[in-house]
Amino acid sequence: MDWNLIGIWVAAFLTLSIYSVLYRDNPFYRFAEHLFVGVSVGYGIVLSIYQGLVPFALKPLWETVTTGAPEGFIKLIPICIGLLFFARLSPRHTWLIRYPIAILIGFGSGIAIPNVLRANIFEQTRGTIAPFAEIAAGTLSGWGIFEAILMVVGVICTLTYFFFSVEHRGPVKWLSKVGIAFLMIGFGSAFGNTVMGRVALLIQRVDFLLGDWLNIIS
Amino acid sequence: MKRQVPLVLCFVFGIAMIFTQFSPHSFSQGIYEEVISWALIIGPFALVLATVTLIQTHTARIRRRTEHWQYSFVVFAGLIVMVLIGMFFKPQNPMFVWLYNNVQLPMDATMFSLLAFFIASAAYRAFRARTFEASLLLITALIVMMGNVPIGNLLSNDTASEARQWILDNPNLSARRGIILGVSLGVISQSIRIILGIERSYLGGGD
Amino acid sequence: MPNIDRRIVFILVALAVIIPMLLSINLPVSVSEPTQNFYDYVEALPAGSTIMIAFDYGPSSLAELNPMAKALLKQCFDRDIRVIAITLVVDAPTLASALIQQVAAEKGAVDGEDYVFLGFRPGAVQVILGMGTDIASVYDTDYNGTAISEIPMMQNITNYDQIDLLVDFASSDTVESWIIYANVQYNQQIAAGVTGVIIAQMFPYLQTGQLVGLLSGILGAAEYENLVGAPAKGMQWINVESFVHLLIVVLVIIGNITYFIYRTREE
Amino acid sequence: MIKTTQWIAVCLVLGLSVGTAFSQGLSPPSNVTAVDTPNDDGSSITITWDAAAEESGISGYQILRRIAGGELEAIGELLPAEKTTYADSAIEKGTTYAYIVRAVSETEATVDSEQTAPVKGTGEWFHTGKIPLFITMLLFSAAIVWNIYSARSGKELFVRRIPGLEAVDEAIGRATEMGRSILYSTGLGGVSGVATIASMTILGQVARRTADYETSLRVPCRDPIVLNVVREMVKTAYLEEGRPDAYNEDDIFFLTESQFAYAAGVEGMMLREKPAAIFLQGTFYAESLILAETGNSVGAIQIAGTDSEHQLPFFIAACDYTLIGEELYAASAYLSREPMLLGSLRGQDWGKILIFAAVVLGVVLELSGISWITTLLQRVS
Repeated sequence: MDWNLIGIWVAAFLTLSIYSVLYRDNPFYRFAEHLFVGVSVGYGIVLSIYQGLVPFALKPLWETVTTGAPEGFIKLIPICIGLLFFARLSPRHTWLIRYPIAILIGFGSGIAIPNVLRANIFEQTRGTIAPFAEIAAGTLSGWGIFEAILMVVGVICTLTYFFFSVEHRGPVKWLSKVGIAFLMIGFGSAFGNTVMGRVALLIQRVDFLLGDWLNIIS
Repeated sequence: MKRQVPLVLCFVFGIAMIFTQFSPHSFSQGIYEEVISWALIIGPFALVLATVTLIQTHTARIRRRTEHWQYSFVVFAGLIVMVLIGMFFKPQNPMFVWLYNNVQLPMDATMFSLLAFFIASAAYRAFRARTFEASLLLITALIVMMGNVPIGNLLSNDTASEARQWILDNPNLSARRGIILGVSLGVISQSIRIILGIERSYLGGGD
Repeated sequence: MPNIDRRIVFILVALAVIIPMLLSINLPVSVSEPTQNFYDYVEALPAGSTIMIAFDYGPSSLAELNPMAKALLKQCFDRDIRVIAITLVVDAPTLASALIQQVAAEKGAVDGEDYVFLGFRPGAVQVILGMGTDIASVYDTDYNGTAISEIPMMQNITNYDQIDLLVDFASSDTVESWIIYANVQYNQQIAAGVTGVIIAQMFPYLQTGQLVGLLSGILGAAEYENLVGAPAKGMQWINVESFVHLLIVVLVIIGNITYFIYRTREE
Repeated sequence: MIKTTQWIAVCLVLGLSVGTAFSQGLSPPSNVTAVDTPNDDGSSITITWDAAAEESGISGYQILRRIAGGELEAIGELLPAEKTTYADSAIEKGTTYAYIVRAVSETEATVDSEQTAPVKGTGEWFHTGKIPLFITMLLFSAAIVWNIYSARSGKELFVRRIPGLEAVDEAIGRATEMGRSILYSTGLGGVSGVATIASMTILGQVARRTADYETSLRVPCRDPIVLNVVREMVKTAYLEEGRPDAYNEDDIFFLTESQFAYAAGVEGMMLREKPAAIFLQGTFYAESLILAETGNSVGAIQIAGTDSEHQLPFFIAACDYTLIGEELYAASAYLSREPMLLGSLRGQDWGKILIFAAVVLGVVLELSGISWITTLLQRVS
């Protein structure tokens, strides 16, 4: 049996089942949709066990048990805390999952504060000012100067739009109006690029159907 | 035990991570490495548990016979087959790979390509230049779309791709930067509230 | 206002894809600056350098990211740049592993010497940070289970200090995580290839140098194939893409014209 | 044994090279200092020396070090002539080292500098390069906490007008006039999502109005837990308005978990019931487009709001009003008057003022050639 060929036919059938929803909701689509959920979750479980639990928890556990190395026992603490996630399965002990969640959230928040501050606030503020050093040094042309000013105006106005403690009246109103214009251009760019992305997905599927399945194109 | 200990844990781990970011001493860096290894170990358990929720939902659907409940069996069939093959033969097994390549992959790839159709129909029926803002958005979108493809450049003598690049590099950049700054302030403020125990929603309901 | 059945629009879209694909049209593709910078950065690396590639996307984005990943791998193997591949996304390993093997077979690259695929580890941020101190603390083995200490090309590599460029092929916010944690914390140089949805939000990071280059969706793939001199699916698809974009632009314009006509008539 | 041979070899080379160096007039590196590298974990020592004059004949430098009372050993490779600093990171913590910088000429002649004072590598507890970061973090934290506490102590915190919210009354009024229903979707998010919580707060407000006007309010849910919370909230709203009789539990119902099926379900409702007003508030993914398009085609007033950045463009293009990202949070803070939300909102605004100030000041200073703001913001590792 040529498993490759069977695979292509299965894939083509499932692809067309999903496209059938464009005509209207129907059993083929619902079958494919549910099969997809099941299969992808199953894949996720297998991978998170083999590439997550095994190397991070089971292997160190096994090594600790077999070798009895004292430093291995320290690893047992996080493993036990991780196991508390399964308290979810017993309604009376559900609250125990707060322990591992609290640790992960505390870790995530703590590491985020200084790094987000540096990467997204310090660096982005610096990037906004930086072109003016070039202006002062005289290395930026007329058009470049315009773009540098445009950037500062854009950043300040956009931030003003998201400023909630002051009524948008007078000059603030105008700043926020300019801000919304910048925002719309930003969203418009995202819109155009998103269209490109979604269409590419469709092209790939058609390429599969016409090429791999029907062999009409090379 | 139920609320105080998690709050303390969250505070301790949060402050420890902040401390290690400012202290290069080998003692602090030792803590840093240890906490990361803890987080690495605890993380995967959450991932495995997330699937339990899905199983519960679908068993509930079958039990309550909600509309289209029969399809929940399809979910279970797919899940069980993948898990059995994967667990017994490891993810590198050809049969597991075959299922991924010919069942999961085509459906996942197809699902979002549906949006190409919906975008086209919304383009005709819904995307209206009803206000100044919406007009600006649509005009930008049209320029970027034409700048993204070779035919746009052919028709406009490369103006489209130059305009696209300028828009992305300038007004788009400012707007995005404004958003990044705003959102980051939000993220930091939320992190501060979490560490200090002001924000407790992650504990969920109950006592 | 005339409300046509949207299934008519659906058929138009299908035709706009199928017909150009059958005709296989070839229009020239120019190269944008972020793509050029990406290419130049890789070209400037001496032979024997190491690039880490994060395949942070699942099957739903393979159409946009596989072509550019292939083009980059070709360039690396041609130039004797070693590749360490990983993924932070759970549904990616099978896909990434197949892609690397395919290009490696084509270029005669050897597993363990020219490239290594380490697979998936859960916990994005932890994984990024963990590799900063020691890659082996996160990946004790590669995807096939070979111990890291027994892989020839990993002998002199402990952490980001020995990695000359990190490339993130991403369909979600992983690029931001790489920037926030690997770039800021460990000074790792980063370049990205992303799906259409997130292209626009990458630009502030390009200007500050937090990203050294950017490949934008299928267009970026076509441009890169062009630069590497290996035209493939990216070039082919961006041409088909042309006609669908044209159709959508026309639909928006017609839709708005009829809307304005009806609105003025109502008034 | 090997050590001794090495020692002899070094001595020999040293002796010979000193001789040749003098004959060529190679001058030794001057001002050589060795200090503990600042802001590290104590694993390195930094050696610096003055750059040699041009045409000094120096082609490179070799660093040598000596453990107190021990032998001289060469460290690292030959450094290029333009280098004036070297970080020795191959040291034992707590051990004292002294260094010599040896200048090497093209003809391999060498001359040694004087030996530096002995130093030890020590780890620092605080990274001085991160002081600006640390201060900013403290200031911002203080701003957040201060504002939350002043909101809690009952101080009125102002929130600006939000255009999308003002349209709520108009939309409900229109639905009442036309005798049609209102459709409210809380999106696909779970009950703990910030956007979903904000959406439910706004829904509570909408429910008060519909209770007054006796307009039917239909809420299809995707998450069973969200369903329960929403029912509770709407019921309370009707009670507080004194209209418990008008509350119909069946109007708030569970549709389906699956993404596109949910979209199809809501779409079907729109086409059958032709609601006069549609609210799409919360977390949305790719289905946003389908919902907004259909709502638009049935002629409803649509008010959208989401923090899902990727869906915003489609909402803006297809809906009448859209709450953009933070505006959604602000709207919920405004309606709920929850001190934590109001205080954070105000604190974040203070953060924005700080950014404004930094940008404006930075631009002015840069233009006058002073770059200390950019230096403060510079990345340190």
